[in-house]
Amino acid sequence: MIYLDHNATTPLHPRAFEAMLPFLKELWANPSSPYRFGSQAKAAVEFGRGQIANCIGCKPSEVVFCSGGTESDNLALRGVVRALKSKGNHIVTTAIEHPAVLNTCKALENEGYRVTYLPVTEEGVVEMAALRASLCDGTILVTVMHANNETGVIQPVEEIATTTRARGVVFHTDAVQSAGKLDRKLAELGADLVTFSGHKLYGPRGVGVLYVREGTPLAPWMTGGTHEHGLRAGTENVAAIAGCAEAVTLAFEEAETEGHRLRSLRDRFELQVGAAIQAVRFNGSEAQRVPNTSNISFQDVDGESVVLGLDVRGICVSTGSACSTDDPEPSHVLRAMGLSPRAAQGSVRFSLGRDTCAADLDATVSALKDTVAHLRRVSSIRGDLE
Amino acid sequence: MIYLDHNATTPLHPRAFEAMLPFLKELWANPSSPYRFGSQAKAAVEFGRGQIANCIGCKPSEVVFCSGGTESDNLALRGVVRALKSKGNHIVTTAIEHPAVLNTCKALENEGYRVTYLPVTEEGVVEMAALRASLCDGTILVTVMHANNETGVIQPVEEIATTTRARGVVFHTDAVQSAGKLDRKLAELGADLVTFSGHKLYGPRGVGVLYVREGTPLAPWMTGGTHEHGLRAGTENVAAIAGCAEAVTLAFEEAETEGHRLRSLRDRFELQVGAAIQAVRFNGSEAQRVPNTSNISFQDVDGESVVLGLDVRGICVSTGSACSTDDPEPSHVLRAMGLSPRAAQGSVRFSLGRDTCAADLDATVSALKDTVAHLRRVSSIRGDLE
Amino acid sequence: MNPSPDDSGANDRNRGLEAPAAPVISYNEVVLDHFLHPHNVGELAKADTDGFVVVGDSSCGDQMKLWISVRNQRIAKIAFQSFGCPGAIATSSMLTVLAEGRTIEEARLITDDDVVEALGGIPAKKRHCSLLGVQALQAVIDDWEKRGRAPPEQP
Amino acid sequence: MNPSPDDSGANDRNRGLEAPAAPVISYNEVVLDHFLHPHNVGELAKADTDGFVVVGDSSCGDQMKLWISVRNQRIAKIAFQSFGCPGAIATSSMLTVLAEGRTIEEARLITDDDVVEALGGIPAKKRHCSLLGVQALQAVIDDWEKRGRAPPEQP
Ligand SMILES: Cc1ncc(COP(=O)(O)O)c(C=O)c1O
Ligand SMILES: Cc1ncc(COP(=O)(O)O)c(C=O)c1O
Repeated sequence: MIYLDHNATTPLHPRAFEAMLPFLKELWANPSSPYRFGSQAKAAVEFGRGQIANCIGCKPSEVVFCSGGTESDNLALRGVVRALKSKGNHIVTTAIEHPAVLNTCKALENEGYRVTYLPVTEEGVVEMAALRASLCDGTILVTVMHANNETGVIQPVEEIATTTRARGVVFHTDAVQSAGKLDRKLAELGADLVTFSGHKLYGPRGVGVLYVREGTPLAPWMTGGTHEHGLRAGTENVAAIAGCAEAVTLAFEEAETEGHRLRSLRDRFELQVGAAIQAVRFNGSEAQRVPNTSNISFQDVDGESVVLGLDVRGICVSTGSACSTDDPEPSHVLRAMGLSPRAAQGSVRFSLGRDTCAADLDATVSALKDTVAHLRRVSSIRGDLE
Repeated sequence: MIYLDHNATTPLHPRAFEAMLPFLKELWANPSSPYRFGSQAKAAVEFGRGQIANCIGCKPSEVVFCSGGTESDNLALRGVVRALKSKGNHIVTTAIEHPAVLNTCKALENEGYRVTYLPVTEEGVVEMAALRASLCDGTILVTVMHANNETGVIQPVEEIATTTRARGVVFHTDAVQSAGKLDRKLAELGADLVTFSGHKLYGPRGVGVLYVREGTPLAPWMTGGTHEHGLRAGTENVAAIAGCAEAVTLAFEEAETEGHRLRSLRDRFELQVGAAIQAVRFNGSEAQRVPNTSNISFQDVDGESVVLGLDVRGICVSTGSACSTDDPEPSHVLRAMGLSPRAAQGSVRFSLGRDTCAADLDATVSALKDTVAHLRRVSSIRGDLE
Repeated sequence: MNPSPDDSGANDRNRGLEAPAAPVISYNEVVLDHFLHPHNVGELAKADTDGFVVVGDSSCGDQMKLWISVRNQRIAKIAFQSFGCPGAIATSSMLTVLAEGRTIEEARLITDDDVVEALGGIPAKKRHCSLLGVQALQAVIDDWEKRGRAPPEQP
Repeated sequence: MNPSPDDSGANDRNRGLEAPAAPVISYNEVVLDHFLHPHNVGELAKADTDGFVVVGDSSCGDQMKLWISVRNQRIAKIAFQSFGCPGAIATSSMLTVLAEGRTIEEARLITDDDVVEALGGIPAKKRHCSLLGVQALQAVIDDWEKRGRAPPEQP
């Protein structure tokens, strides 16, 4: 099997698995328990918190553990607007966010908040001028993702942070798709809140992180016991936290070398695809992208058919966000970049990872060539090729 | 080490661990991914859902997975009141709920909901007359736990369900402490929503279940992708779900025999403690209790000191809910049962489990005798013993 | 008990609970085979074409072209082209297999259930794909009729 | 940037972030030893007792009794009883160790920091325990003074 869907999820790294084992086997106490056995578990949570703080460049007390990227996004958005509800009701986001942010914004609209969805350029980058113009007195939160999950396109978060800081507006960035892929300390991006998720960087499922810059107004969201500085209730998932901390450590250790390796593999792949297959479009490729992601539109064919054609040949790719697999609408991200519904429908995401090698990509190019040729033979549409 | 704090958390059962392994090692795909590798993960989630549905007596489509007991309680409470906000704003609960319910009710009070906290008898049982009297036209939700985490006392949920059904009010029960401890199909209790948590029944941390009876109004709470029938967004924690399903299966298989074994161990333990130590009170022991829990007040001593005295001797017990270890207030549960602050302060919870044997309890009685004698020698209070 | 839910999204949810949409598409072997090796792909020569139609499903963006050649009230040749998901391709292919050699009268009676059944089933949310094929078949017969060939004689 | 938070609980949270309360109490070996083997536990005989006091911490329910016997302006004997958490017992015990043999004047200067330091530290949220002991010591000296013994001569 050739797995080229690392933006959907990643395999658990053996070192992360090893880091989890003691807490699945011997040290299974509840970290809140008042005996030494409990303290060991508590110490593991705090050790993990320290490891992550170190990797992202913040204080341990600024790291909040929760159950995943989706929860981290929900906590950030709902926690900030709740904490600041007396200050205003306007939220600024983009048209290309992950559903965890987008649908939360929609839910907040139903609760009476006003949301601006910023457009993006043809290359999928949010426009700073539009962002600046959107800010008003009632703006309490800006949430713009760091790297897009479908295209890998990187948003100008440092610039946004400068703007929001000057305006006194809280800024959250969903860094689920950039964490561990860039040689960059996430807390130094300048955002007040940063989301990332264990299973997207070779850590376990069931753990997410929210970095909360000290002093950022944030109301608790999941209520119950006084875990996570009172910000997130629920017995701590010690094994997952330990595994995540190990994975983050590994990812940040290797981000630079692995980034170079993946970037050159990805760029070579795109060159090969461009050479082997006519009428393709590399979405967002003129913009800065995370090194592992390539989003390609194949004219006159349907993306789902390409996915199945490759699946049959043992290659795993997807049409976009795994969460919207059952959504018949063409990608909201590509549509926001100005692609026609048909072009968006013909798009496929290839996301490389630690285990990807050049031979995998050679095989993929060849399988892709056959599949697209077959589908174009069947297709009733003949675009520019006619 | 003698571990007598199974109400705080339980060790992961080897069979549950084995059930998790394939999804930590080989089958790590995202269940929403559109290729066969993803379908395998999806199938595992659905298989687990089916196992749990079978154990609790419901349809698979009525089982919703989330990250833990706390989230399950939050989803139930916040989801129902949101779905029914046009129908009323009154919630009925009890004074003895777990913080996951109690603090969520308090948060909902801040949002404008009205909450009735029902009193309990001296034995810790909610009074049906008070419950009936509390219901009014605006009541949209009743939430009463099945078994209390500190005392093990079982609440009359079947009777409550009959009442709420007749009144057309939604009923949620937090069964975190009864699930797997009673030979009882949880969906047959009659409640519309039932919460339980993996790590309290020898399953993994990071997974909770909400049973949602078909037709129960429930708005989604964690928003994002369309996972869990659109009720709970976030990439499914496949390994944890598989482990939880295995643990639930095991627990329900063995609930009857294990229940008998634990009940006789617990009852023998209480007899021994009563014989070895003067001036003790077995809280809730006249009521129906889950078989594994014993809550004892030791006159003239402080519970935390007893916990440390036993910890030094290698025995793990706690003063109550693990989530409130850092709360200096004496137990809200025991106070609600009419215990004085001092008596509540002198209380310790012993919760037995699969690995508990008679010899452990003999050793505990002896350690307890020494510890309490020592603390009473030091104590400045001489209660009835003077 | 079922208190009637209000309009805050609970309704959608309940519908969801009764018939959860499977987020992963699993096609069976027959469907896969028709996707990988569709029958009757292509176009008919102008001279051969007695009916031709283009139909589209605006909701999912799929499109299908269908050609028929009719001899003695019978579909002698049939050809299709499809732009769309695997379901669209496989159902189109199967539709042509079912229609080929049939009388116009028989072809008129082919339903989407027939197509799905012949394929041994198709994921629930791909059912609409089979409708497109059946719609195309009706439309292509209409086209053939419009082109002046007499409708079948009443027996 | 730090927009000033409103009153919806964000404030509490922020305080929490700056100084997170450790939910697990970890006592060091010295504290443990004083908990398990407290010094000067018990009461003094009536004849020996020159000062006696009962103090309580209403917030945590802890209580302490303290006896002293004073000879030549010096605490010759001291005894205590404590109801409370391990922190209360250990700090009480250490307080009596620090006070024993001291002049009244010296004893008056013992602070809760001295007690905590002598124990090699105590978990943050147990610090208030040491206050109770120091409070008791001041009160028991007050009691001794009230009983008519002359206050220490000025040098
Ligand atoms: C950009 C982005 N944000 C949020 C999420 C949600 O993360 P999780 O699956 O951990 O809930 C994902 C992945 O699904 C993502 O790609
Ligand atoms: C009765 C009860 N409800 C809810 C919870 C919360 O469960 P979890 O720790 O899985 O969030 C617990 C345990 O902590 C509990 O005992």
